Amino acid sequence: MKILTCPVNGPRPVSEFVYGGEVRPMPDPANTSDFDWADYVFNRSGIPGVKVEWWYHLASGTWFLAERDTVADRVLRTWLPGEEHP
Amino acid sequence: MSAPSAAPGRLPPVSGEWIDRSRTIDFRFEGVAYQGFAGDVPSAALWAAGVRTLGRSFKYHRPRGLLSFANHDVNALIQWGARLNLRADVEPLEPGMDLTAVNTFGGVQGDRARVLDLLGAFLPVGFYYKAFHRPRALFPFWERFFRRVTGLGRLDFRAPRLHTPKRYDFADVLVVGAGPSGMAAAVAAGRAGARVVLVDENARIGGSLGWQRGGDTASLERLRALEADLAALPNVSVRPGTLAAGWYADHWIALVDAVRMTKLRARATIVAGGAFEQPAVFRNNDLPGVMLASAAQRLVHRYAVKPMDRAVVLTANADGYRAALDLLAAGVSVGPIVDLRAEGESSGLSERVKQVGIQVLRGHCVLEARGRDGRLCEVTICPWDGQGNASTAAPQKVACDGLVMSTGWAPAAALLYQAGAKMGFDERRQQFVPAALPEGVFAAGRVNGVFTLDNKLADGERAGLEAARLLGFDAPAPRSVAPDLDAASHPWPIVDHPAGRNFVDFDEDLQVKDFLNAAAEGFDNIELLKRFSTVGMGPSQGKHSNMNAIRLLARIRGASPGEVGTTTARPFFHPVPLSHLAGRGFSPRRETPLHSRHAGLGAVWMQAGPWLRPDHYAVPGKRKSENVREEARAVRTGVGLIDVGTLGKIELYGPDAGAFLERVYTGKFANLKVGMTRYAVMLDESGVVIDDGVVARLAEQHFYFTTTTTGAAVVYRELQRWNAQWNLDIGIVNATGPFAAMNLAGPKSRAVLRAITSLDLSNEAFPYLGVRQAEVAGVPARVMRVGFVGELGYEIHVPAHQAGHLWDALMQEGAAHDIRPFGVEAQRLLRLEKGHIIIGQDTDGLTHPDEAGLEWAVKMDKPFFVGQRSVDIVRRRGLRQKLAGFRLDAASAAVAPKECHLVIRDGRIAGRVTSVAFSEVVGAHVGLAFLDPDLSAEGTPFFIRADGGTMVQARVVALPFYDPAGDRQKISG
Amino acid sequence: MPYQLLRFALSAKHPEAPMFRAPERLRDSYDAVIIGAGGHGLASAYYLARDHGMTRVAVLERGYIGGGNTGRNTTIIRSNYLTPEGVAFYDESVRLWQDLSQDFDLNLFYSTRGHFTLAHTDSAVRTMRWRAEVNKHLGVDSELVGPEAVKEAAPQIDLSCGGHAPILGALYHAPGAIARHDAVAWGYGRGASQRGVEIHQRTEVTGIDVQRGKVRGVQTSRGYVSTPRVLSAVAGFTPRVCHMVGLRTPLYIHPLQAMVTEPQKPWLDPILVSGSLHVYVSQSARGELVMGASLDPYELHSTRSTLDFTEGLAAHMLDMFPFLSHARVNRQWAGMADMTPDFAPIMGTTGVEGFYLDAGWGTWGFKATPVSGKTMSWTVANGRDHDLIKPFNLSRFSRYELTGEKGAASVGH
Amino acid sequence: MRASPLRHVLAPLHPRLEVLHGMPVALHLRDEQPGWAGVLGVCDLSFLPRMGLKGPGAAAWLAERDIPVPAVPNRWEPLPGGGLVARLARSEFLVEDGFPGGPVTGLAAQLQVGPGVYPVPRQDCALALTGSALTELLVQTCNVDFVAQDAAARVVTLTSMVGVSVTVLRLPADGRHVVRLWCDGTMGPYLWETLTGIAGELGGGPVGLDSAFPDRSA
Repeated sequence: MKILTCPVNGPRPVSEFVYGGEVRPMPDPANTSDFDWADYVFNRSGIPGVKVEWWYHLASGTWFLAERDTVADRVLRTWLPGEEHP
Repeated sequence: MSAPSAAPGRLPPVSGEWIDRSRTIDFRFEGVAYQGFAGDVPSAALWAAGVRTLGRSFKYHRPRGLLSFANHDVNALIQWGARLNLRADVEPLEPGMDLTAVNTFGGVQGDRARVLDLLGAFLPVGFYYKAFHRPRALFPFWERFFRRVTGLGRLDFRAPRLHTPKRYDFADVLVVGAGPSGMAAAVAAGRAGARVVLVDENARIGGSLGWQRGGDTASLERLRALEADLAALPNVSVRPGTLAAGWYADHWIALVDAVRMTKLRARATIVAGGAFEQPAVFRNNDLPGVMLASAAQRLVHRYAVKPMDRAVVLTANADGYRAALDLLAAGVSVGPIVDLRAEGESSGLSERVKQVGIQVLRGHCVLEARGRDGRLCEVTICPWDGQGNASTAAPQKVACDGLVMSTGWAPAAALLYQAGAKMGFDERRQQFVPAALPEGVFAAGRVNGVFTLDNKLADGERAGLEAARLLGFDAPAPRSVAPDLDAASHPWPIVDHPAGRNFVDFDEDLQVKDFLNAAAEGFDNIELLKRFSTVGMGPSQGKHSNMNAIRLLARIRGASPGEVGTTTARPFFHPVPLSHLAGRGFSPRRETPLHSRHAGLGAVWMQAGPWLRPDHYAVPGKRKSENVREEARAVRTGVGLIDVGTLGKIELYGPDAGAFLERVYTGKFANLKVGMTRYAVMLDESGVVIDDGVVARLAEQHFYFTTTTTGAAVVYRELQRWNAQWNLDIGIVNATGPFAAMNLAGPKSRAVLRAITSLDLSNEAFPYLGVRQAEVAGVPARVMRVGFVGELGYEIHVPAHQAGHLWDALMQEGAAHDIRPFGVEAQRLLRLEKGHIIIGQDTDGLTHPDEAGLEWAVKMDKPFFVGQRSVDIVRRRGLRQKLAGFRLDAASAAVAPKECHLVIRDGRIAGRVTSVAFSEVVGAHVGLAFLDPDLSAEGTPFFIRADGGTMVQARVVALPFYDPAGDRQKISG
Repeated sequence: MPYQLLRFALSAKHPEAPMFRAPERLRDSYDAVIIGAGGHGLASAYYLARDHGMTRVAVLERGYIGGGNTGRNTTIIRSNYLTPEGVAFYDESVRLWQDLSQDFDLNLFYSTRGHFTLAHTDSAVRTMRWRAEVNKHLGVDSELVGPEAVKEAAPQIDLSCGGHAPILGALYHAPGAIARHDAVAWGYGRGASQRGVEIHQRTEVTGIDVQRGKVRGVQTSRGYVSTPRVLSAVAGFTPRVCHMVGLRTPLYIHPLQAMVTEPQKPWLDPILVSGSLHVYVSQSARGELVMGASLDPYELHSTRSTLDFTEGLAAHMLDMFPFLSHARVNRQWAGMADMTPDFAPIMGTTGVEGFYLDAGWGTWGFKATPVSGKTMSWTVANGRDHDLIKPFNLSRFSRYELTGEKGAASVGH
Repeated sequence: MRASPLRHVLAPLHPRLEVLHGMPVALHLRDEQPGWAGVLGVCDLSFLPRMGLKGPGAAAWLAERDIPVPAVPNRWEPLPGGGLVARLARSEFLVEDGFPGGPVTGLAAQLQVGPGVYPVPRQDCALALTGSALTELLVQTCNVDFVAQDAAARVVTLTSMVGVSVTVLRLPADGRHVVRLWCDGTMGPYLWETLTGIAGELGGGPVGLDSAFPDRSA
């Protein structure tokens, strides 16, 4: 089973985590067309590659960010939101 | 006790044998009694007893004997009671075993289905695609026929579920395969200080050191020395009888033994699983008596069974010569050695066999084997050109009861493939070998293309040291290992024969022509070939067939085996029982602290996610509907008590708490007064209603709110995530488990509560929708005046450890007022009468707030809330449906519609009932339904199609059905 | 012995022509290029040639015929969907399926076994009733049945499911069927090839040439071909192909895994599906139990296997069938499912003229193979969406007109 | 009166009860065997007073009250009298009294919602696992390598055990094997039944407080 390293709790099997999807910055709702808003809400960057994703460690209730290669399933680094990208 | 000599094939004691001659085991096979020893396997004991037909093949039901003795003798699958598809070549013999061969019709000897062997000409590769569909009406007949003849073992439907506990385990280095290279690897890594686990699927370690002796005892001595080295290393755990069934990401390996699966997390993996000996392909190469040389050697050295009396050896490498010497040492009359190579064997073995008088025929092949009574009796030997063409002018017929084949090997590389290794075909060695290995994965020994014993040991040590160094252990730099130059595999161990029956895949009964024909039909790539012909799809997963299939396809395409490539080797390496995978089968469940009280009151449970909630409380002699109605009546006229502790509960603290709530809910909360509560609706970003609850403000900077039962975990999680982005100054605490909650409801609820609290319960001091913190029955409580069920009511939240005490106090005080506990079903009815929706029942995965009649709770004049922008878009798009209340016209209430019955207008679907129940207080069936917007106006009649197609007329009515002025929730007293 | 097999015994040479022509080279131009030689792509090619006379068509495949999800799914065919548009679409598919073996003169082993979707909770029972009502309304054979009907069809089942997920009822769909998945691709491929369509295996599309909003051609690993029409039928690879034309989609790719046991003597007649236990299972004509579960929990463009999948599925299988303890799992595998937010496909025209999408097939694509081919070929030939697929156009998301197929997947109290 | 989340699953085991810290505690179970605690005992410690707090100011708040604060996340410190302070994640703490009592009641009374300090309600199911077969139970239930953990480092592990989120730590108990375990009280009965079931297979079982901690009053 895949290992993911929680920045607080250390390396754990992926079954201890909940996947939160790719980090997607929200456009300013007030200054975005309907079309672009729908694009934000529904569309995803479905192509494979290295992505920054949300992950949640269930037992401790910790959200963190992970940079992951979605083809090789390789986690390059993890960090807490708001902290320096290591 | 009958003498062991009852088994004529049993040899005198063989050094290193696995059997314990002091413990005999009685067993039966196909109704006949036999005897073996502890440490035996059925195939060995039966072979010793002279049994040659151990099973029948899958397609043609041909008799089959031993092939590999390496856990891919799939034609000798046996059944013992409920245990099906046991492999007779590896299953430990147990006292009392009553075995039968699988999938025979009338027993393995007289199998009536053997007639299929005569019909072979009608059954070409993929024959089932080519017939039986015309005429169409006959297909079900053919299908029934196929389902009768197909399949292997038979399930016993009375067999109980086995709970086999699984384990987790951890190691620095896992070594798979405890042959010479694996043992050497484990010793090297272990000496460097690594925590090593060494596994081998065989009952004992040693691999080829144990069975491939070449007629002397040197290898056995090497084995004992390595065993001693391992025993001296406490950090090396040696586990025979343990299969590495699959390699998964990050060195997560399924280790399967007789009793359980262990999930091992390693930091590095060394695959030293050796190689599978591959059959030569010639006519009747499946006759019992024809076997791989390694099988014969295992039979001799592990089980002390004489494989045959007179053996011909078909070979193309040194291993065949060693086998000849081993057989000779076991008293078998050996000869000739038929060497496919024109040049013959170049090592000293050639001289050794000459010395013992074994004839060698270089540049010859076996054209065909002939059998009598289902066993080998003769082989035909011809000179050949090494390319498949035999010179049949002067065939030499040799009478024999055994033919051992050693013409090639295929790497046991399944785990390497699973780990992502790239394998390349080495023309010189005629074998696929690792070309690129992922980090932390190593290969050693035969799987790495290394064959001679010294090299295998050196290669193992190299892998062990490399793994240890990678992990940071202090280990010397490994020496490089000189590659073996001789090919152990012949490039074309295949002799065609016009009459066929030259088998490539023994699992699936595939012959050479099947491959030619499949390729001719366009299935000329290895994956398509596999799918069309089913080569490698049988229980042995191609262990003895894939390599020859690749060679065949390569020749057909004029390519090299490397260009043809291999198919993907997916888990499992050998099949794994469901019970091992399932383990104990954990099913976590949650209980509110009041669970046992509900049980004591006769609760009938319903499942709500991980919770069991009381659906209603059974009163003996009454039907569910009566109980539900009475529970509801108690709430309407007296007092009831329901456990609502499964609701999600969240504490929210901090200066920005109000602002946070305004962002995540559709309503306004910054202006909520301390001591008051407000209904709250949550949307997702597409504007769909996903949750609701009640927000209570306990202090300026302290809110406490509820979520739905099923939404609890997700809502808490998502709120945490939002704030990870917004960084508002708040603290969020999940209080779902720590707080118990119960709703005391009904006109007499105040009287009950008043008896156990000093809190001023008057309307003035504690109005409807108010929240107070006070002691109730001595327990610190948060009390909310809520109206979900439409009566005066108090939702009381208390620390979970004290919930039972409070419940008891309420029930005790309530007794005088005939208090009744009520369940989810009564609550559903009561809230329906009040027109309150249940998210998930009266909404679905696409419901927008306006459709559910929640527009009043959506405050668009806020700067932002989740889903706001989407609500804006959807509102401009216009309503597609509308949730409305309805009641049935009294006359048609005899056939009551059910939830999810459809609203039909002019033959089209115009809506759906989401909730419906008979309401005693209304005196009619009432419900909620999604309707076309133009049907949703008050007074509009419409039809619901109920069970049996009965159309039931209903009419839209205003919500709520009960107490529209809301007086009941506010009654004073 | 059926007469079709006699010729094999009577003929010295294997009396079968190649199923697919293997054209040596790519032409410079085609009337249409179909990316992906899976069931959907080949079906589209087949009907383009057969029904619309369009034969200057190339099917480009980076791997081999039927090597993607066509050959990796668990072969369940049914039409008991939730939305009227879904039901109409899949019902047409089932009709086509039933004639396919005859159409192809290739036995697909289309086997009508009956399909039970088990309900273990009260809210699941409601959803099953909803589906049954919509199905019946549209003439699809589907009904809500009690646990006793499940027991009758699969007498070996433990209705309590180990005590923690009792079966309260089921949606029964008599036409539910299974078929030999690979053969479907071969049948369509053979039919298309016989009609002149070129199938190029090991030919990867690396770019799509779009000029002024119109498709002009495709760049491949074997050179450029010009074409005014490109149909993408590549399941898990759809986001990559869409990226080539600058289209954004809601698709997200998660692996979907499956596994089979060793063959056993057949005992399980119907197809059983349990949402609560995350199990679907049927028994193949070879006697193997073919089993699947839910999607993997995170995005991954890989067909790797996981052990936890087999563990969870095995435990739930034993909940239903405790006597399977000794049955062994032979093999597991995975496919890449292209999921949509509303669990309905994305089909038809797009914002790029000449670029057509047949995607979003998530976990439900195999059963739609014939009807997808029918409707997509019509759409490509006519340049506008076939009526049956209008609800599935990509533009529904920007219009907030999602289909309701996910409705039933909503949470309940 | 407080009640353990395990009250009703303990009741059929015929506990000899005594009220400690306001909760009836099973000192001894009628059917427990004398050796169980030494092999693998599962003991309910839900009665121990405990409190939780979190927030950016939580560490300082504790330090101001002379409570030892673990310097890094997922470590714990002992309190005089046998209690402990565990740092869960970065800014959340669990404080639990020892058998004779400790600071919890006093601290809880002082804990108001303040800047950066928020109370966390703790109504846990708290367990102790004891005995020589402890490691075997852990490897059958939890995918964390506890053997590799240095007991002296006082590690706190937040993980999943048989499907339940748990907080785990090993007590350095003079040659005895003792693991402490906390989980949400609503998961307690399931966790208890599962662990005692496994303990039974391994030669142990549920035990009362007197068996698990015979010298607790010393």
